[in-house]
Parts: sequence; structure tokens; C-alpha cells
Amino acid sequence: MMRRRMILVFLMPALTLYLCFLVFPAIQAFYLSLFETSGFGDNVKWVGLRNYSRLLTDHIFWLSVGNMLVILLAGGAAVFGFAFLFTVLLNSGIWGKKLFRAMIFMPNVIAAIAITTFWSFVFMPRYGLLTNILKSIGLEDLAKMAWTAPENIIWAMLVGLVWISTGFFTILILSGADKIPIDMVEAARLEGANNRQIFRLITLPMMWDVLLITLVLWVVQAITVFEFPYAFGGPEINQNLYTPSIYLYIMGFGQRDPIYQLGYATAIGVTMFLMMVISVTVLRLLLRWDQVEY
Amino acid sequence: MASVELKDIRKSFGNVEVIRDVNLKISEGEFVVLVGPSGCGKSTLLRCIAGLEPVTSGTLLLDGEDMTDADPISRGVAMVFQSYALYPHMSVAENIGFGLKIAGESKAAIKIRVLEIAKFLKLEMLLNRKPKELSGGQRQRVAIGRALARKPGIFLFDEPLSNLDASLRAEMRVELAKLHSDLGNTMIYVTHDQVEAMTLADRMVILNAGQIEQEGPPLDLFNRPANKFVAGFLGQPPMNFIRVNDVKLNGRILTVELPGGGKLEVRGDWGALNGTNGLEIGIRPEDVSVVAGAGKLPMEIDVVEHLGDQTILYGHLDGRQPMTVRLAGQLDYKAGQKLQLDLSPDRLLVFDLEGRNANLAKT
Amino acid sequence: MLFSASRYVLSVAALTTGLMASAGAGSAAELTFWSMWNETEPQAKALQMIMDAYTVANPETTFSVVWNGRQNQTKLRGALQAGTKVDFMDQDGDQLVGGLQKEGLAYDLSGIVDDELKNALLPGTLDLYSSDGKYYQITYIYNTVNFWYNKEMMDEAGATPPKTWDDLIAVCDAVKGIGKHALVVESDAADYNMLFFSNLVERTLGANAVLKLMEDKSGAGWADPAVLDAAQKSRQLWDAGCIAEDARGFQWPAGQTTVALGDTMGELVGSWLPTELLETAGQDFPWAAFSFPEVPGGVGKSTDMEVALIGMMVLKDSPNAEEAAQFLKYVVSEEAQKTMVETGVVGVTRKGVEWPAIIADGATSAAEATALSNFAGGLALYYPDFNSNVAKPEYNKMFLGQATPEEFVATMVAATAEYWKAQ
Amino acid sequence: MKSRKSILPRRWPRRWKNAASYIIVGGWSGFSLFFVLWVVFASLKSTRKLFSKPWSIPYDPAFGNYVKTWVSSRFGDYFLNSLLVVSLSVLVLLIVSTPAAYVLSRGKFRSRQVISSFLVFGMGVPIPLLFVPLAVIMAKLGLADTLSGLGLVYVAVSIPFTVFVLQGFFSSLPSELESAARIDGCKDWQIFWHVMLPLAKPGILTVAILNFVGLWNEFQLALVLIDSPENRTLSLGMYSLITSMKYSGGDWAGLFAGVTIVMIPTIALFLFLSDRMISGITMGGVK
Repeated sequence: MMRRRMILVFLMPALTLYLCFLVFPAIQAFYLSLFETSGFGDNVKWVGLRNYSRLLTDHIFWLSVGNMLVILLAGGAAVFGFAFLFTVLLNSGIWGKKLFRAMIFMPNVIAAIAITTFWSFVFMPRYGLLTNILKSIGLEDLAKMAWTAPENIIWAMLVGLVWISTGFFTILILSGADKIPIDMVEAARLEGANNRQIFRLITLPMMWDVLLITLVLWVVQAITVFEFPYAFGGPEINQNLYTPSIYLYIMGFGQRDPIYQLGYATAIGVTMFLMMVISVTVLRLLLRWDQVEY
Repeated sequence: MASVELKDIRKSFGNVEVIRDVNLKISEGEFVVLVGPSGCGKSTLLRCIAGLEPVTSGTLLLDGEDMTDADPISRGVAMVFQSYALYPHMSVAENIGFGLKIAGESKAAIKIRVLEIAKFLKLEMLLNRKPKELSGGQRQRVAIGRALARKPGIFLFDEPLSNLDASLRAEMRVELAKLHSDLGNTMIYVTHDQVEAMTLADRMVILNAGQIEQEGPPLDLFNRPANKFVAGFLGQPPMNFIRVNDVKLNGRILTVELPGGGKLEVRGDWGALNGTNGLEIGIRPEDVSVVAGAGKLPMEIDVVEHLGDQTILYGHLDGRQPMTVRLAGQLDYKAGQKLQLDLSPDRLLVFDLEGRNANLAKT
Repeated sequence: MLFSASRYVLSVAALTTGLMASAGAGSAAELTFWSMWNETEPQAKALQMIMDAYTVANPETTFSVVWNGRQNQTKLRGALQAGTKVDFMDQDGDQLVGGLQKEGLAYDLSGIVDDELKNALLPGTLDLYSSDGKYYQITYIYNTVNFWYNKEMMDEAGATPPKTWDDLIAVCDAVKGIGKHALVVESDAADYNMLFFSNLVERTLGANAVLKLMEDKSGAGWADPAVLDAAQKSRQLWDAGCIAEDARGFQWPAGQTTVALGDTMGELVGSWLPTELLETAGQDFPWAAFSFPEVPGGVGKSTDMEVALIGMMVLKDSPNAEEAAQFLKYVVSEEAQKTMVETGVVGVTRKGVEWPAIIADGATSAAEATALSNFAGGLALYYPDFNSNVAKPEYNKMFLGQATPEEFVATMVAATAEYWKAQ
Repeated sequence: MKSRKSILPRRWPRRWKNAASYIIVGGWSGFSLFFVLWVVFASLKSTRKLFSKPWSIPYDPAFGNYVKTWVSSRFGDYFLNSLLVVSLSVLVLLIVSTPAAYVLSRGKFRSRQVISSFLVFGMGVPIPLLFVPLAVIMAKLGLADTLSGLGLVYVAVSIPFTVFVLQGFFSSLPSELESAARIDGCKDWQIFWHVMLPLAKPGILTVAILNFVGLWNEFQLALVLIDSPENRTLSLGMYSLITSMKYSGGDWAGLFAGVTIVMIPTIALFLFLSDRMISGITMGGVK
């Protein structure tokens, strides 16, 4: 029997740090979002829910939400598509599964900020790598494309983001697939199931819980995504790359232009949090949350 | 050396009562085996004695001293676990010496004691190995060595042989018996294997659903089980229970009608036999003989098992009651064959409606 | 940029002798300076020399510098909150007005701004950022906004610097004739792109006209035909092929690099461009500049000019405000300004100090300037959030072809009305 | 291993299917390799060459790019800052998280489940939500713009994941060892110290590496909490290099030298410990 005193001593340091620097600020965010303050002097003004009503009509905010949805849906489709493809291919009995898995995952250990530099160079019009390749294979028309033009730039950014994320989600989904006991698949094969039936009747239901968790992870990541698009946008980030997180940062901390609307910025954060909670709840309701035990 | 006394011990996990009112006295130097089916609470009882689980109520006396709430260490107990629970990150020597190190013994003293034990258990060559480099039997010995290190008064064994293969298990059984005779310590041993229980125990305690069904020397329990549970639990294949009709009691003589119409007379001290309907007689498969011609009990064979030195017949009586017969030697029986059986009356047991052994003289 | 120790010592010595004569006042203090320059930039080196020289002349005054880079002011706020003491800092003048100055955190420098100082500096440079007759910053670097271009390419195309908008379009045609483009932009540098708009509006309506568009709280200011005209003319640059199609995707500094690499003739931008491209373009690049052309019927003259001045500001809470102010005064002294020019390769605010050769044309336009407007119209001064969140991005959208000029006007009218309603 | 399922048409011969698998998987994996190699090559060219011959191999490597980035752009200092703040954060993180995880997996007390879930909840808090409050709190505590303040926040935001993974790890250790240690006379803390902690070493090492890599690459909190250049971490230094590069004539080669400096430590760790890292992430992510 563990003694109460030891439990306390063992738990306290972690709980204290966690409370002070994570839970408390998170709660304070809700409070701060009811004020208007620049953070400079002591001109703190209570505005109630006005920051939120302002958000409703702020088309830049909605633009950022739109971009977020592009990342969430289009990016999500690509990431999960690739992750599934790689899971299937890696489990199709090819040699070097572990090596390939590590290589696919590798971008995740490199700072996003460093990776963006590379992708900026890839998509740079006229001198970039992509243009270079297209030119060398004779696709002059495509080579002239401005990949980072305002209407394209989010897609260019998304390519890099998908590249990184695919590795992460591949290893998660792969580990879910590897959890399935092989005898179960063999039993089904003996009973005459074909590959598609095995996938639909065995693999998919047995991976259901892993799939849901990865979906939730993606939703959370997509809603809060910050550094990759931020760094991709450079010092004068284009609004076509704004995500709610970036807009929050710009409103709270500013770039070169001085905008210091701490209350409003925090309200964006709270709204993001709510979006996260709502979408996770919806996900749970849409896709039944029953786990497979085995 | 120490004696153990359990008084009205109860143990619950939440709403589930695992040990119900257990009273047990174990004298110094005794080898007691707690045996019972899985989930009967025997391991929990052992852990309560060790001090690993607090009891819900009741008293635990060690050498007459109340130790109900004491630490394992002050109880002077040592324990060998089912999985051996060797510390994987320590060498054999460190495993054996760990308790001494915690007790603050000097390095030199630990070394001497570890060598002593290693010699005793023939582990000298293995002292620097890690547990994962040892065979199952070697691990078992290290676990015992670790238990020996601090010269405990009481040894507790929690199914220590169940992870070994059959032949090694037999070998270790002998070693354990030898260990007991060498050391003479009080030992409490938990197992679900009746062979281990029968061979090792000075005294067997049969547990069922958190209660003691019966205790006593192994053969006493085998021959004179207090109830159907004990009777059925000991012996392999288990005892046959046959429902009988038309019971007549005349002093010490009990007359019953067996399935198939045969009559049987059993002598005993029946007291006021509680009701005469629904009685069952119990007979072990080896106490049945096959007779040519008319016997007391007709049976049809369903399955025959040839074990080489013996032949086991599984079949049924009239009224579909199952029946098992064990015969010595290799015999040529076939499924579907009909047999006439005879029962030896002095090996018969009679169980009343509550499943108690009805022969008062024998209990 | 090569930088030899001996040259450094010589310059410091020269500076110091000048200082000794004027003999600085002030007591012992270590002044903390937060700077918008990165340590590796020539401007930082020049400032370091100036500070070293000042310390030699006034041994009691030493400096501790934080080279923050362009987000200096933003970073400074965090530091001020944390209780860090900062004595003075520098940043683009217009950004300071909208930031620290507006927040009331600037020290009033009116004490050192006398007529002598005013007359010593190029006209308007101090007044541009003064408010209510008080001075909160000393502008020490002068950036003009012109078309900076490759003179050889202009000659090769057989063109001459344009005087009117139509001339400009003709120049574009001429340059196209030799397989190049006359202009380039950076798709993400919205405030650079906005220069076309603000200059066009100012050529039509006069200096500082963009700020006035904002002042009508109904938003009707933006309905002025000059706004639509400016928007349409900026689109014309694309239609007439002044700018290459793929420039829509250039991210800073990809566009300006094309000038250095000889793909493009020039860019409408501040006079810092030749300095920035020093390494890529090489020392001998034939830099020249022409002013924004006039438009037919406009009241603005070609000598009216947008500027981006860089100012130094003393913080109100500085314990050494007076010493810092004295140093600021020194930064615009002739000796210090010469160091800024020679080592920092920038234009300066003091009259009579010759600018670096590569931006000599900037010096000429600064000397001839008839009226000064703020960079990109100056919305950043008083409406910083509106500027970054509405004006710049909306114009940029239209400029890059994601909206029509008419839509842009409508958006601006509505957004301005909404902005004032929320105040 | 048996073929589990295949998305390729059934009538295709197996050899073709395999070839297709190798091409797709190998292509994607190869791109990772290409990325690293190209960046390293780019960092060894002059900017002019980088633009004119982006595919060439730099036979006369321009190490000057590294000198410039390391010294003038002060990557040397940033590297040390990162090393210091990340190592210390990970150390403190382990010191506070390991005991907590142990108690939460092995202790028996009523609020255990509640505290566990409460900690897990922290994984769902979006970091941007904390930008402003953290900046305000840090300023109040006098920790704004300090590496120690940043370190404290790093520890706090890493606690949920770390405790969660370690808790799982402790739960997987056999409970009989605990009993054995108690029989051997160990007090509660001695069981932890002598038996459970040494056994949890692989798990602790795994979370240590994962957190090291994660914090080494961390950018957004540093961006918000660090103001002075001398306190920059490497990722902030990288960002300031990206932005200042624009003012110094597009020194892309120096930029890629910076990228190389940033990524070398984590890639080196990954080369040796990829299996451990991947299994740690799937443990935290999927379990």
C-alpha cells in the first residue's frame, strides 16, 4: 500500500507546474477575452462579449477559418489517403518495412521552421526547384506557373504540410494495423474471405478505435496549425495563409505593424478551443465510439 | 521458525468478499498447502499473511503476537512468486542480496550470505548473470535463494511451480520437499495442483469461494472428504457421484437402489439422516470393477482412453448419468459396449442433500 | 561587405575629434539601445561606430545594444512588460507613431529640437512624425520612394525616365522589346505594392491624400473617383505587361532578386533597395532612380515624394532620458551622419551630407522634394490595425487580380464605415 | 509476413504488385533522403550557384556559409541556448513526471482516475490559446524574455504527454516485482527507486528523446515568450535568419546552412533511435 504522503510528494511537482503554466493560463484566456487591452499601459477595459461579437463580423477571421477548413479537409484527405496507402503497401509483405517506415516518418523530427525554407525554395517562381524540373522535362507552360501566387499559395504550403503530416499519421495507422492478430486474418482467409472482404470485415473494424483517435489528432492539429504556414509566409505573411492561430498571433503580438489587441487575440484562441471541442464531439457522435476488445 | 494463527480473517475488494471468515492455525515447522480452484482466494489469503494486502477484519498472530497491521518485513516472511519476480536489472547475486542491502547490512556480510546460499542452491556459477540469462529451473532456485537470504521464519510460496514444464516440476517438487526437511521452516504453499498439494503437504487446506472447506493431512482428506466439493476436487479423474432412489435406512444399514435397478447396502453411522430422497453416493473411478454377467450397475461406454498403464472408460448409466471407470492395464473396450459394474462397498461415500458426507463415523 | 579594423579605428578617431570640440554634457550612464537592425547589417555597424565614438568623447556614457531586427517594437513591448529598462530604440517612423508614440510611452524630445536642429535637417523630416507640436523621435535615416532601376537596361531599351503615367507604360513596352520586364513586385510585400496606389492617389489629389480618405467616417472618402482610377491604373501595369505574370508568386525577396540578376529593369520601392542588393548585384550595378510620374489632371507634382524615415525614440520611463536625448542629437550631427552614409550605406536626414553613390538619385529627390507623404500613404500611423488587416490586404488582392478595382472600392467604403462604427 | 490486403487489382502478377509498392513507398522515402542531401548541398554552394545550378553537387564546398551563419548570425549562441534550455527542460520534466506517472499507475487512491484524466486533458489544450495569458503571466513573474521562463513553460506543456506515456509504461511492469520488493523490506520510495525506476529506464529514455526532439524544434512558444536576440533558441534564430536574409540580399545559401545546423542534432538522434522514437509516439498517440 502506497502511503498518502508519498503519493502527495510524488504528484505535487508535476501537478503544480501543470496547473501554473498550462491550466491556469488556459482558464485565464477565457477571462482575458472579455477585456480590451494593449498590454502596454494599464488601460484595461471590460468589454464583455464584445470581442466575440466582433469576431462574428470579422471577415479576416472567417478567411482564416476558411483556410483552416482547407487544411482540415483537403489536407486531411491527402494525409489519410497517403497514410492508408503506405500502411497497405508496407504491410503487403515488402522487404525493408522498418526502413521505409523510418524514412517516411523522418520529416517529423526536423524543425518545421527549417522545412519551410526548403519548400519556399521549391515553389519559388522562375528560380525554384519545381520550375526547374518542369522546365527540364519540357513542360514550359507549367514551369511558368506562379505556385505562390495568392490563389495558389495555400496549396503550395499544404504540399509541405501534407509531406510532414503523412509520416506522422502513417506510423499511427500502421501501428493500428499491426495490432491486428495475424491469425484472425488467416482464419478469415480459410473461411474463404477475399482481400476486400478481409479489409472491410476484419481490418477496418479492428482498427476503428485507432482511426478515430488519429482523426481526432488531425482535427486538433489542423485547427491549431501555426508554425508551418507562418514560417512559409515569411515576414510579410499573406492573408491567404492566415490560420486562426496566425491571426491570433498577429492581433496579439503584431508583425512590424503595431497591433496590440490582447483581448481580441485571446478571444480568437477561445473560439479555436471551442471549435476543437465541438468538432471532436461531432466526430465522436458521427462515428460510433465503440472500441474493439481483443 | 514461527507459528501462524488466523482468526476470523475477512478480505473484501470493494463489494466483493474474497476471504470469508477464515480461521486457521499453523504450527512451527509445518508445511501447509492451501489448495483450491482458481479464484477461491488462496493467493489473496497468502498475500494477507505476507502483509501485501491489508485484511478487512480479523486478526493475524505470528508466534502469538498480533501482526495484523505489520509491514511484511517485520513479519519475518519470505515469498516465492509464481513468476519468480526476479529483478530483471540485477544480477543473481544482487537479487539474492537485495533484501539484506535494504536492511542496511554491510557489503561484506551480504557477500558472505549470498555465497552461502548460492552454494546451498548450487548457484555459484550463475551469480553474475542476469535473470533473463537463466533457465526456468535456475530462476526458480534464485527466487528461493532470495527468499532464504534473510533467514525468514515463514516461507510463502505462491504457485511457484506452475510456470515450469511437467518434468522440471516433478524435480522441483522433490527439491522443495528436501528444502523443507533441511530447513524445518514453517512453509505455506499455495497451488491449484492437487498432486503438488498431496505430495508436499503436512497438512492440506482446501479453500473454496473464500472459505475453508476442510483441512487435514492429505490422505485423510482424500479418504474422508467432508463434502462433495472436497471429494470431487481431489483425485483424477474425479469421483463419480450417482443419484440413487428408494432409500431405506435401517439402523447402520442404508439400502439404496442404483440406476438400472441394482440394490446396494452401505454400512455406517448415519445418525438422523436428513431426508432420504436426493441422496448421492460417491465412488472413485478406480474403486469400480467390471464383472462378467450380472453386476449391480449397468453402463454404456462412450469413450475409451488408453493411457498405457491404465484404461479409462467414460460412459453413462441408465438415466444418462455420467460414469467414469479406471482400470489397471491395457484393456480392449470399445465405445458403445455395455458393461456390468460392481462397486466396493467400503470405498463408497454417501452425500446428503447439502452435499455433506453423511457417514458420521468417517468424518 | 568588407570591413577592416584599421578603417574602423580611423573612422572612430575622426568622429571623436569632432565630438571633443562640441564636448557633450551628461553624467555617467549606461544607455540601453534596442535596435531594428540585425547585427550583421551595415547600418548596425555604423551605429556601433557612432556609439563607440560617443563613449570615447563622453567616457561616462556607455551603451548596451540589443540588435532585434525589424520586429523591434513588438519585441520591446514584451520586454517593457517584463520590467526591462530600455532607454532608446529605433524603428520606422510611421510605425513608432502608431505604436509607442500613440501609447504615450515616448519621451518628449521638444527640449532638444530647436530651430538650429530643424534647419540642419532636410525639410519636413522632423515634422512628419510630430504630434500636437511635440517631437517624440529624431529621424536619422532618410529613405526615398522612387522607381529604382538598372540604367543600362533603360538605355538598352532606348527609353528615358518617364514623366507621366503614359510615359511609364511606354517604357514598359520598350523594355518588353528587349525581352525583359520593366517592373517587378513581391506578391507578399503588400506595403510595397500599395506604393502604386498611394502614389497614384497622391499624384491626383496631392500629398498625404490617402490619410484623408480615411477621415470621412461614412467611408465615402474612398468613393472618390481618384481611388478607382488609382486602382485601375495599378491593374494596368499587369495588363500592359510592365510586370511579369509569375511575379504574382514572388515572395520577398525573390522579386527584387530578379532586378539584381538582370531579368527586370526596376522596382518601385524605398532607396534601401540598392543597399540590400549590394551583394547579389555587385558593387558596379548601374543604379538610378526616377520619381513617380504625374497623372493627367492631378494636383500632385512629380517632386512630391513618399518617404520612409527611420527614427530614434527615447522611452518615457527611461531613467537616463536626458542623456539618451543628447545622444540622439549626436546621431544627426554631421560626423555621425557621415558614418551612417559611409558604413551604413544609407541616405540620411542631415542637409549637406552626401549620400552613397549608388543612391545618389535618392539624395537628389530628397533635396528637391516639394512635399513629403508617408510610406504607402501613411495609414500605418493612425490606423495600424485597419492598415494591416484591411487596406493592405484588400489592395493587394485587387492588385494581384483576385478582385476588380470596383470591388476594391466598394470593400474599402464598407470597411471604413464599419471601422469607425466600432470605435 | 503474409499479404494482408492489397489495393492493387488481383489479376496483376505478384511481382508487378511488389514493384509498384517499392516504387511508391521507395519514392516517398527517397524524397526524405533527397530533402536532407539537397539542403546540405545547397548550404555548401554560393547563392549565385544555388540559383543557377540548383542540382549540382558542390565539389568546392563553400564552408564560409557555415562560418557566417554560426558566427555573424550568432547560430553558435542560439545553439547553446537551445541545448541549455531543452536539456534542462527535459531533465526537470523527467524529474517531475516520472514520480507522478508512477504514483498514477501504481498507487491506489480514490482521486487517481480523476487526476489522470485531468492531466490527459492538457494534451488537448491548443498552444495558441496560451499565447497571450502566458505572456502576461511571465511578465508578472518577471520571467518574460528569459530562458528559464521558457523552460518552465516547456516543462508544463510537456507534462501531459510524458506522464501519459510513462504511466502506460509503468502499468506494463509486472506487479509481482513490487510485492517482491516489499517482502524484501522496501519502503514505498525504495520500491520506486530501486526497482521500478531502473525498470522504467527504457520508457524514460524514450520520452526523453521524444521531448528533446519536440522542444528542440519548438517555435511558437519561443516566438511569443522570447524577445531579446541573445535569448533566442535555434528555431527562433532560424526564423530571424529567414526574415533578416531578406534584408541582406537573399543569402539563401547561408539560410540553408542554418537549416542544416538546426536539423543535424535531431536527425542524428533519429538515425540511432528511430525505432524507439516511433514506438514511443505510437504509444502516446494510439494507446
